[in-house]
Amino acid sequence: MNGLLESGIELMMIGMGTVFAFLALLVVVTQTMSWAVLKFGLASNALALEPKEVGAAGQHAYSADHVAAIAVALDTHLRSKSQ
Amino acid sequence: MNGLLESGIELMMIGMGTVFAFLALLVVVTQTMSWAVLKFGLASNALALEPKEVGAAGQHAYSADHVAAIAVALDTHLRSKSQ
Amino acid sequence: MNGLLESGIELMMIGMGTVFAFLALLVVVTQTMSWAVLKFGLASNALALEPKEVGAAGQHAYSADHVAAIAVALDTHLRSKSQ
Amino acid sequence: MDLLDQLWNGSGLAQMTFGQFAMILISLVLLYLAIAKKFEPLLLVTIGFGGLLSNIPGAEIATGNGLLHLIYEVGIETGAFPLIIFMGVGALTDFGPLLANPKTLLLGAAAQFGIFATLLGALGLSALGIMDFDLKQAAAIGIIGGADGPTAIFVAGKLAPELLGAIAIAAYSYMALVPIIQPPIMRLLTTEKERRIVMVQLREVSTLEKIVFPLLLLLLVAFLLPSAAPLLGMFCFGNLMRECGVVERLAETTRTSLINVVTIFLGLGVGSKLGAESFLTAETLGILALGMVAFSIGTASGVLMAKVMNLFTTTPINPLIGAAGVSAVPMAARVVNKVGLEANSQNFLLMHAMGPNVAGVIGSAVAAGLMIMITGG
Amino acid sequence: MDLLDQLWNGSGLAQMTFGQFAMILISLVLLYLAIAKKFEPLLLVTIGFGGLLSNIPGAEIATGNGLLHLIYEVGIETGAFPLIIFMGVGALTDFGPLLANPKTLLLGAAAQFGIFATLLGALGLSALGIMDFDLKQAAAIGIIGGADGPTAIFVAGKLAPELLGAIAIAAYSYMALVPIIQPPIMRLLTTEKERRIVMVQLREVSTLEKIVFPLLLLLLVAFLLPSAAPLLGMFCFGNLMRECGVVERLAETTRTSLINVVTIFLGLGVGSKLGAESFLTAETLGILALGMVAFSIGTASGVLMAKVMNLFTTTPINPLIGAAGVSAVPMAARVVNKVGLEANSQNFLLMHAMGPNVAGVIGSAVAAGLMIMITGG
Amino acid sequence: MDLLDQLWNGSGLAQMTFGQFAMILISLVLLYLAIAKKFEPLLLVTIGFGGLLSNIPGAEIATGNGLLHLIYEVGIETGAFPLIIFMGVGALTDFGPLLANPKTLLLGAAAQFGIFATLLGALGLSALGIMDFDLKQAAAIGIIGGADGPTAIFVAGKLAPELLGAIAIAAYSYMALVPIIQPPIMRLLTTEKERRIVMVQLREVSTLEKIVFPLLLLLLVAFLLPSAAPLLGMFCFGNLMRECGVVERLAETTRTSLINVVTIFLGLGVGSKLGAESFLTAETLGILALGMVAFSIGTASGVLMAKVMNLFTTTPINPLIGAAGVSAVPMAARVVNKVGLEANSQNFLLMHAMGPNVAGVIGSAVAAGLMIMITGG
Ligand code: NA
Ligand code: NA
Ligand code: NA
Repeated sequence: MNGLLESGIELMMIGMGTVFAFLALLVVVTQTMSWAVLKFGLASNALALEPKEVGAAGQHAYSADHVAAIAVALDTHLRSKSQ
Repeated sequence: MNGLLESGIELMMIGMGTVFAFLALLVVVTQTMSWAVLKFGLASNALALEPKEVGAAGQHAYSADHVAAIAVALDTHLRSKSQ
Repeated sequence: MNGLLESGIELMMIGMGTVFAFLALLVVVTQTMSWAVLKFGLASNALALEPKEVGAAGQHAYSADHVAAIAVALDTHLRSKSQ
Repeated sequence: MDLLDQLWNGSGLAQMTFGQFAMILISLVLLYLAIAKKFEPLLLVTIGFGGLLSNIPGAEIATGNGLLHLIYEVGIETGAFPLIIFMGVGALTDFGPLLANPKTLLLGAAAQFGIFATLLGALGLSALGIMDFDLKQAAAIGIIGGADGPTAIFVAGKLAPELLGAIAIAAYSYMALVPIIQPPIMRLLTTEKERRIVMVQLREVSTLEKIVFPLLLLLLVAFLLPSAAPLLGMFCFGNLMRECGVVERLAETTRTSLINVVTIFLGLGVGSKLGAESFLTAETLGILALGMVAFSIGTASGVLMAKVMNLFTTTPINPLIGAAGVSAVPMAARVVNKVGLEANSQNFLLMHAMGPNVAGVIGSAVAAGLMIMITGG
Repeated sequence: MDLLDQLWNGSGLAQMTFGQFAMILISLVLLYLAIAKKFEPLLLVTIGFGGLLSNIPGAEIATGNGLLHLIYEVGIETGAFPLIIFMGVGALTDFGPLLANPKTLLLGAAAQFGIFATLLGALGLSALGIMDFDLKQAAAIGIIGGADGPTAIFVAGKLAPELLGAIAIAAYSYMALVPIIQPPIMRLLTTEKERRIVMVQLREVSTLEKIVFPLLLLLLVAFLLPSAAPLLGMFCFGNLMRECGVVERLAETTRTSLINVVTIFLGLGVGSKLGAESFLTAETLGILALGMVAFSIGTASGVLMAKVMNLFTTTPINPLIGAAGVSAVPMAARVVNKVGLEANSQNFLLMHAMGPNVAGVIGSAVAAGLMIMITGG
Repeated sequence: MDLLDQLWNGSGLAQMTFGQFAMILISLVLLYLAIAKKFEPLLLVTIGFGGLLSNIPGAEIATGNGLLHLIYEVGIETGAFPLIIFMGVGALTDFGPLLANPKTLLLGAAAQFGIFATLLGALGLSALGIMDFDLKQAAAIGIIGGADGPTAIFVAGKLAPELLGAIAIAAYSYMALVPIIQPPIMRLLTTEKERRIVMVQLREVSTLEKIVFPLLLLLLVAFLLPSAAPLLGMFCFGNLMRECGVVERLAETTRTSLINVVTIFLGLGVGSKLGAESFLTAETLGILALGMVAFSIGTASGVLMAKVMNLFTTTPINPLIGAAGVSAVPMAARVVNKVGLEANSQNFLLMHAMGPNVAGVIGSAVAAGLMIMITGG
């Protein structure tokens, strides 16, 4: 059983080492990428600025909730006036 | 073939008997359950009162139809006023 | 290899011939069908006139966009009045 | 020329059998009924078109590696599609009216007499030498009387796959014909006075009752009739997702996208069983005739049961609602409402009929479980 | 240390071949074109990402029990995914413009010349010893000229699965390049005067005609060319669901959730064929070159056919709409509209081009059926 | 009578074992926690109901050709369902907060210590003779500490399918218990002053960075740790669809219909592993105990790591956000926010905690890949 525990310890050390190394490298790579994007002014290029294809998913500037709220408010408003 | 007919008759009797017995038992069990829920005041407990997670399914207090009806009515109303 | 080229040429001739023959026949059949539909007044029969089952797909006479437009217009209108 | 020969030999005109031609006509009739007459269109459009595809000579769409055959193997032979549809039906079902008046479960039980009477009829025709159905086939045919498409397909897939096409067609056709088949029977068996009976308004049912009911039903099935567990289990699962209020996004998908996709493939898979050689047989005629009998007996049993119950109860039941016990949700309940309004234009029976209507779904699933267990599916 | 060795040996750096590295770059280019240039993004994003995943050394995602390989086996080897996509395309297609002017079907026929010319080209390259395509492979390559992604994938899956990756990439790339490839050819083959031709306004088409047309098309296929029945059958089924008006919830799901889900998996499955060893070959270059030729010839044939038809008819046809006959719906029709507006800023050809555009879908499905039948798929 | 005997022998009462009865009670408790206490309801409702169905005696739903067993084989044994869920999670994830403050990735790394400590714990229990887990089983149990349902199911399916039920239950239960497990640990390891630390507002992140990040992550995986490619590949694919802006309809379907359908079937499939004979073992108790330890250690490691980072940086980090590194998205981030508000009612940590929160997903997928590679999944 000692052998099993030993492989466990080894696996833990290698494992945590790898996880840390991988994510630390990802930090560096990500920071470099962000730096490059900002440096070369790509953050505001055509690609980044183009609006997403919103129509397809039925997202509207005024959500159904918003419309409902307005309609209900108007409804109430007009009823109160009509009395 | 007589054997086949006989199993059919047996199957019919057992079958209808079971269906009736099962559903009759379900009547009793259901009535007991409802009685218990009402008796112990569970019909109005937190569980029963909590509103359903409505946002996810996009169910609104005012349905799209309802909103449409209100909006159209207002539209008509205001047009008639503006003439 | 010549045999391969020959089958290719044969396939091309038969192929284009079939595609043309099939689509030409479809032209005739379609024209006949349309003629029959118009001739027998079926274009305006119950079947053709029945509205599609619109509710199921949530298509409304007034689309959400339309309603939004009306509601926003009213909103603006009433705000301008209240000033 | 070689290729032209191949082209001609591969054409439908050269290969078509008379049976295939006849099945194409039958499929077109099904499509006509579905589209022009609105007969159960969700299933008859898909089954009808599947039937068309299955009878195109030489295309082999419904055999071997053809798409429709693959769909059949994956979804119907395994029972997966009918069970998923049942889950969707569960997510669409409101047990409120049933919980408000649980006695109507008995009406749903009575209407299942159509199933067993038809089973007996099928065996009788075999005893007389007119047809040749064995016990499993007779049981599968009987289930048509349950007026439940997915239940009928599930049982036929287990007990008599060779009859699946005819059974599915019969089940959905008669479900579509409910407004024509049921009213005369209902009028025959009731007096004008009975049809005018006004029922006590249904009480409101609490959320907790609606959440507990599917679990209760499943536990009863688990303890008493496990063979009904696949069908009723998926039904209760769909219903629990609907009522429990914490997985609304799952319930919503179950009763829309998921049930729609599975309906399309279920229909095409059933359509793959409309090949001429297996459908154009005397058995199919027998099944159609027996199915009609099943519906009529089921309707009559439900109505008569309601009249019997009135002998023992002080709060009267309008016997018309017994007819809704065959299920065919929600068509049968609407028919009840319509016939009721003819007798008393102020008497709306729709909600009262929804109780026996969903009870009929439970009843035929119980009967189906029994059949599968006893005839050894 | 043992585990560190294992870690290093398992890493991509230790295992990556030059081919895999090149394929990762190619996949990134595809993603760039899809995202930044909007080249057929629905397919090129999914195929491109699938290509990335397939070339990760040691991950085995596109082989054995890897997810992408399973997707390929279940959905592409069986033909199921392209057929389901075709059903979805049917549910998205409006045959109205075609029914208003059925003669435009002939333009859709003419444009298929690109398919057969390319087939011949592929065989010619083989005869010259430059490439080594057999008849099945040549047929699969030719279908690129049909400008129909799912048709090309379906045929390649049947006739030449080893070329599927390259064929799919070529088909979608050229469909995306339609606005660049077609206009010069269209301008070359027409005079300014021809491009200015104003066409008669299209009549309104009744619902009944729209319902009957897919059935008519399927019956014609059944009687004459059953080998085209899987593709056109599913296409007509989708279209019938769309037009018949009684199964709107099924049609809606078919053209949204279902087609979206299948598009994702189709793309990943095709991407699984972008492994370096099978994609980085001289054949791929040949396929890309031949695909370009196919498109150009198809475009030219459509335009010339329209000019020929004008010799025989009194109601003139603007020959530009012939270019839409290659399909690539709706891109090609939009290109026609744009080139037409350059010549006459009041002449909107979009709706007129939609007829040949959908005719091109039918035409290439017919050609596909023929190829499969004759070369024995 | 023969049939009555058969009926009784087929009933649940006659066949039920005590284990099955106990499992039915446990399943009901899971459903109660999911519905009444809102414990991860999307998974615990479906797993709980699957557990009910799997323990109905004689119904054989979770074995042989039963639906739940088929679902398990098709979707979980192949790894397809967890991977598709991961794609959906990718389509739901916003990497913005992480990109604004990439250092928080280290917190996501630290929290994975829970995984490896638990692995060691499982092996320790075996060394002591209390339990009997081998290396694969210990690795699968450790992944519970990753607080990621689909990752845990994926790994368990590969390394220890016999423990899958217990591992999934533990993972989702503790994810649901995050608001109870984490706060005491967070308060114990931080001073009031530390908890009051206000963090610098996050910068806005450009679309291009969001598009490039998933590709960068995948490339890093491809070059360094291919065994994590299936999980992180599908995750990055979903995220790319979300961010690239040109396939919005695919992303939308992925994060709604598709993930919902797969969640239902994943839950039922996991439920099929709650059969009494495999679940009611001492191992299950061990797994539940170890899972709790895993969560606690992961939380503590994240918090301590943040304190260590504060020793080396000028822009201070509120150590509470380290607790979000276990993932359990978005619950853990909300808990951080709540505990933070107790110390400083103006200090909203939610967005700051989202960085380590999604970093935790990446971290545990990396750990999962490692485990599978090294223990040979
Ligand atoms: Na029934
Ligand atoms: Na085409
Ligand atoms: Na994690």
